[in-house]
Amino acid sequence: MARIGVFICQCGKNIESTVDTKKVADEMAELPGVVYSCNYRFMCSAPGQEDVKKAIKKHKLDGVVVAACSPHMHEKTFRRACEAAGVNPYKCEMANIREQCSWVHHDTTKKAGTAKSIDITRMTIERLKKNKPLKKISIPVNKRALVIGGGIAGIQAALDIAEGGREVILVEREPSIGGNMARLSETFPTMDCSQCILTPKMVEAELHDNIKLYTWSEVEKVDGYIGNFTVQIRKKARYVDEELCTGCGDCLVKCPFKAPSEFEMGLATRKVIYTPFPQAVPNIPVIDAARCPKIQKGKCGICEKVCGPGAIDYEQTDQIVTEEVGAIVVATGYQVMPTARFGEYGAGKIKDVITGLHFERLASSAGPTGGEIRRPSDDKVPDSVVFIQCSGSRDEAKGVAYCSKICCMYTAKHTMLYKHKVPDGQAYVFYMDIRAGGKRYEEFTRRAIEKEGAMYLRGRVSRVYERDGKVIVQGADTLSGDQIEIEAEMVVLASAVVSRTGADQLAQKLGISYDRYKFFNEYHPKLKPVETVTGGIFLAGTCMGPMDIPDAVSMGSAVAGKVLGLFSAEEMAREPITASVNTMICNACWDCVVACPYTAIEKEEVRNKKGEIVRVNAKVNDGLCQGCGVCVAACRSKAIDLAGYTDEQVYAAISVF
Amino acid sequence: MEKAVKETDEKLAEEKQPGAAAWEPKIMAFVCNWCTYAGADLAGTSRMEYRPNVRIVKLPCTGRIDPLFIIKAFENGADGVLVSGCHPGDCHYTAGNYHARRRWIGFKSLMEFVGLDMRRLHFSWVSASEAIKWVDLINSITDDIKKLGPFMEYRGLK
Amino acid sequence: MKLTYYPGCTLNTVAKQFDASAKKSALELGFEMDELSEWNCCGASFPLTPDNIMGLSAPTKVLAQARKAGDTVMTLCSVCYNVLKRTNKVIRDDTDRRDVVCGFIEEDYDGSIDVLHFLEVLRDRVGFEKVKEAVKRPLEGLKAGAYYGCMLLRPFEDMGIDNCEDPTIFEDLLKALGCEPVGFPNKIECCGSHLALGKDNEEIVTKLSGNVMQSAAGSGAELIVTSCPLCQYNLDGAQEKLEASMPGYRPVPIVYFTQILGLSLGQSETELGLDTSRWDARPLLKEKGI
Amino acid sequence: MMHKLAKDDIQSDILGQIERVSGEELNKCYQCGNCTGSCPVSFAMEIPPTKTIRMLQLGRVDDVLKANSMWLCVSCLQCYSRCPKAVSAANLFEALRQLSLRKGESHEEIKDLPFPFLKGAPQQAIVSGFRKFVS
Repeated sequence: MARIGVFICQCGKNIESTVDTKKVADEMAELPGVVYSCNYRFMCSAPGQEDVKKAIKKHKLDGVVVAACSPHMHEKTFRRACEAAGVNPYKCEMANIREQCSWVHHDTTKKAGTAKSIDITRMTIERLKKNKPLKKISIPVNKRALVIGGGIAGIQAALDIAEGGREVILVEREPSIGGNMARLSETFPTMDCSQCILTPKMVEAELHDNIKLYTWSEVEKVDGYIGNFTVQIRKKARYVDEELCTGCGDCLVKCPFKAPSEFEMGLATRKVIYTPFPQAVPNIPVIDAARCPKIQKGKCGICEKVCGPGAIDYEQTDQIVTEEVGAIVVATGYQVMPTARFGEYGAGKIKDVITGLHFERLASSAGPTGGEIRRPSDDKVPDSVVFIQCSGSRDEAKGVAYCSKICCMYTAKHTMLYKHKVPDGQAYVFYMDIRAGGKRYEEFTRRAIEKEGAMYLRGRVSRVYERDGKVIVQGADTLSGDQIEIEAEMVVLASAVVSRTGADQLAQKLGISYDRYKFFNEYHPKLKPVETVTGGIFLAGTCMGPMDIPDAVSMGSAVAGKVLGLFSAEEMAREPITASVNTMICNACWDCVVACPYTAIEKEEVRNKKGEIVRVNAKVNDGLCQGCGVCVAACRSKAIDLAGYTDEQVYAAISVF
Repeated sequence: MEKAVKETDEKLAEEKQPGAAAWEPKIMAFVCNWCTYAGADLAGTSRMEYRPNVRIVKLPCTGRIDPLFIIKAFENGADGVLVSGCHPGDCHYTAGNYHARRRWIGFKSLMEFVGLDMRRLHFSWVSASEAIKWVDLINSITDDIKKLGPFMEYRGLK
Repeated sequence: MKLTYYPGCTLNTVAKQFDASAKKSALELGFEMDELSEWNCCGASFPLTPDNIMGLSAPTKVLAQARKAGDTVMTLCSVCYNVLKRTNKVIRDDTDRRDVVCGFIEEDYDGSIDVLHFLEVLRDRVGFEKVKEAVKRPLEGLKAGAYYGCMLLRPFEDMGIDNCEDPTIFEDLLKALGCEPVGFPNKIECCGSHLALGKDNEEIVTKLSGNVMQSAAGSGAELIVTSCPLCQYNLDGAQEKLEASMPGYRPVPIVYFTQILGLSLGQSETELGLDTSRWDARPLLKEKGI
Repeated sequence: MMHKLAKDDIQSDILGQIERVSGEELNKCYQCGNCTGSCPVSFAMEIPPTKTIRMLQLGRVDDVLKANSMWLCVSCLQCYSRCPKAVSAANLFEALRQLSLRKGESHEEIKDLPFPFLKGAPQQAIVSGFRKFVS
């Protein structure tokens, strides 16, 4: 027979005013298995907790029910007290007679409140009788981290984790780290050169003893769970031996074949063996195999001939490497929305309609025009440029419903860069609202308007077309209420920030969720902004949604803090609310495997001594199981149960209802 | 002892007379820990008031709720049953409520088939912030079931 | 105490009662208003465009004359106060414009005078407590609406006499005199100002002043106190039209604050010129037993 | 109305002149509308203060000069006193009036003024009125 103690809290007057706690305590004392029952003014106070501990010892209690506030409030408090007095914490339950009884039933005769409290407490007692002592689960933690994506957020996360003394694997799918930030000319609102602040960080990441860099590589497969992930990384064939290459660049000079440069957004060409940009990290070229005549047809081979160290290897193939890590940081960044779907803006047809990222390259001193603003069609310096904000953003019909957040600021920056480079020029900006919510941002946009003479027009451009070598922009200025037509010489679209192509496939590999725009979902938008619902997998930067550099860097550092925190203990403790399979009953229908949202249930093969498979059954991985119990209800043979919420416990509670 | 017997008799007498003023329905609510349980807590911290007829069984997720729980509740004297969890898309466990919804649809048609008055069975989404919705839900279910009278068909099947 | 006083053109003509009541009250409160021996019109509007340097010459001339007599100059008319105070600030702070203006009017003036309004003198130099002590005939039960208009208050950074959105200096004075001051929403709105001159503006002036009067009457004011002759003129004009067009509208007397001050200090209704107002205040005062 | 907007509209001499005469920077205005909201006469203006400034920003000086707005401004300074950007619409209206008056075009003729007004009005009304309306 159980030896249960029942403690009814008055919570000052909070419970007592509508519940006769004395009566509840007296009734509970009559129940079988209850050996001690009392009421007290404040159970959660230090003396209240002491009373629980004393009663446990005095009456040799093996279970405790505290009828008081919501378990969300004080379950931890009382479980800790029980543990201190030698009772398993999971043999302590709370009956919620405050939030769900005394506070919602205002009958001061105490009739309704007392009756309901009696029911609630009795149900809890019956449930407790079926509680099993549980032990927190401990999981070993592999103290290495994987960072996917070598943009500024990923670099920051990698550097901070590495500085914290842990090993980091940094995987980047392009030939160089740097991401979109490497493309930017100057950064708002300080106008410092993007490359100048980014390059040192790239080099630091390359040289850091704790960082292992895999560029031109992609994550192929992820297995395991928090603390214990196994990751397969595809190192794409570079056709250049990374060990031998000295980065002298002779091959780039001598290669006779050109292709449009991805890094320059097609505004310039690169060679077929190339590094994306001069400051690339690592400074090791890659051969564009699809365009290389040697690889395709066996003709040429000049790069091999000029390579002093003999690093060219046309036979190289993709390699799969396996890394074991304890945490994964996803920082795969963004791309801009393809402009082709905006026919009314002439994108793709009119050469002088470009995106903001193109403009960044034009304005960059290392860019294709050496920093001069020249329009793509004829290299002319445009005497007027129209900037169109919200190109695809805040457009439910053809684009995305959200605000891309950075465009207001970078467009203001573009107008300034243009004005500095073309002092006689006139910049026009069509906007719907100016969203300048960051530190010194509002002042920055006002500077563009007030000091740098950018003409801001409040309205969405309706049409862009060509006439006599000019780009005609037709829109409205809703402030004056008039239709506006501008004969411009170049148009820059602030194209929406969208998720990377393939973000959904990566999310599926990782078992994390994403929204309808394929931005990855944080665990909680306010309180767990860098965690995902999958333990051990974290997010940083624009893969979660549009954000600017300061935010991306903050998140990179925040994530590093989370990862280092996870790595600070040898093992991590988890709530033991997990499912388990009774293998004797499991009929291997795999319904649970399909139902589990965490891929925590695997198919287990049981072999005999000879190694022959004698049975297959489901098996729950404690590391992955989050304790939702979906599998329990899905199991037709009742082979699975959930610790802490067993069928037995639920039925016991219902039985005294 | 005598007093207890008398009370039980009175209770039974009341239950046998649907519509008797003193009779109060009993409603069992199976709710998830993250949304509806927290929503019910909020009704308390906001000092709202609702009918005292509901008894809550907390589960981690509506996905954990076995249809048998509902039958068991009726068997043990429930006059109505409510299942409530997070809104679609808001599940703490990403998709548990979708499982619950799917299971619920099958279970509902089965119960309809065996002739259960569907006004005794309710399924709802109540988020952690929807205390008002919780209060309205409990009040309306209680009032509806009060009109239906006690549910005796499944009682004592065990 | 002797204070240099600049009356301005209106106080020597249509607003003589303003001038006379102030002078007499001042003596009773222990200071003398010493009118400038030589003065010219201030221009009646401060030139809003900074390039209109010519517009500064008349008020600068006044200031320069006053500086010769002392280090303060006091005004009664809100408009004069506004023009002189703002001009003085320009001359003090903007040496370029100062050089041009002073060169033109052949005066050596640097903006070192303090331009004061009579209200400021009462509040800051005499003190409302002293004023209260001097009251011989408390105006008990008189519900007086304090109408500030624009020129006394705005722009705040130049005028600085009181909070330009929520001024109280008038009400504070009225309280000292024993009145029951009535604040009303339109007390800092414009009366229509110089639009009084235009041939097509009558309707607008009537509307603006009418709004002020209706706002005041709606708040229970039985009498309006002002410090600007133009305000008085416009409000009076509007009341005439309201009386004609709005059944049930009862015009109220509009008087200068100095008249009310003089009354409380024991001056007679005739010497205060209360009999010359468009709407006679005497029946009201009689009714209140004052 | 279709308005063709070009560099010359925005970088025009006349805008520069208005800015110099008024002492105001047109670009500072971000069109919050407080001036129109505060203005006691905006109800009667053909182009209220906020929109006047907007049209000036767009270089539409002629349209603004044609409107009655500048003649109706009472210079009460409510607009300026509440402007979050410290722009004075009153100053701009005064500059626009100057632009017109300095060409010798009076808005009111002294001979048209009724005798009762001249006799009864305070001197300041006449003086300030002349300064505002007569070239």
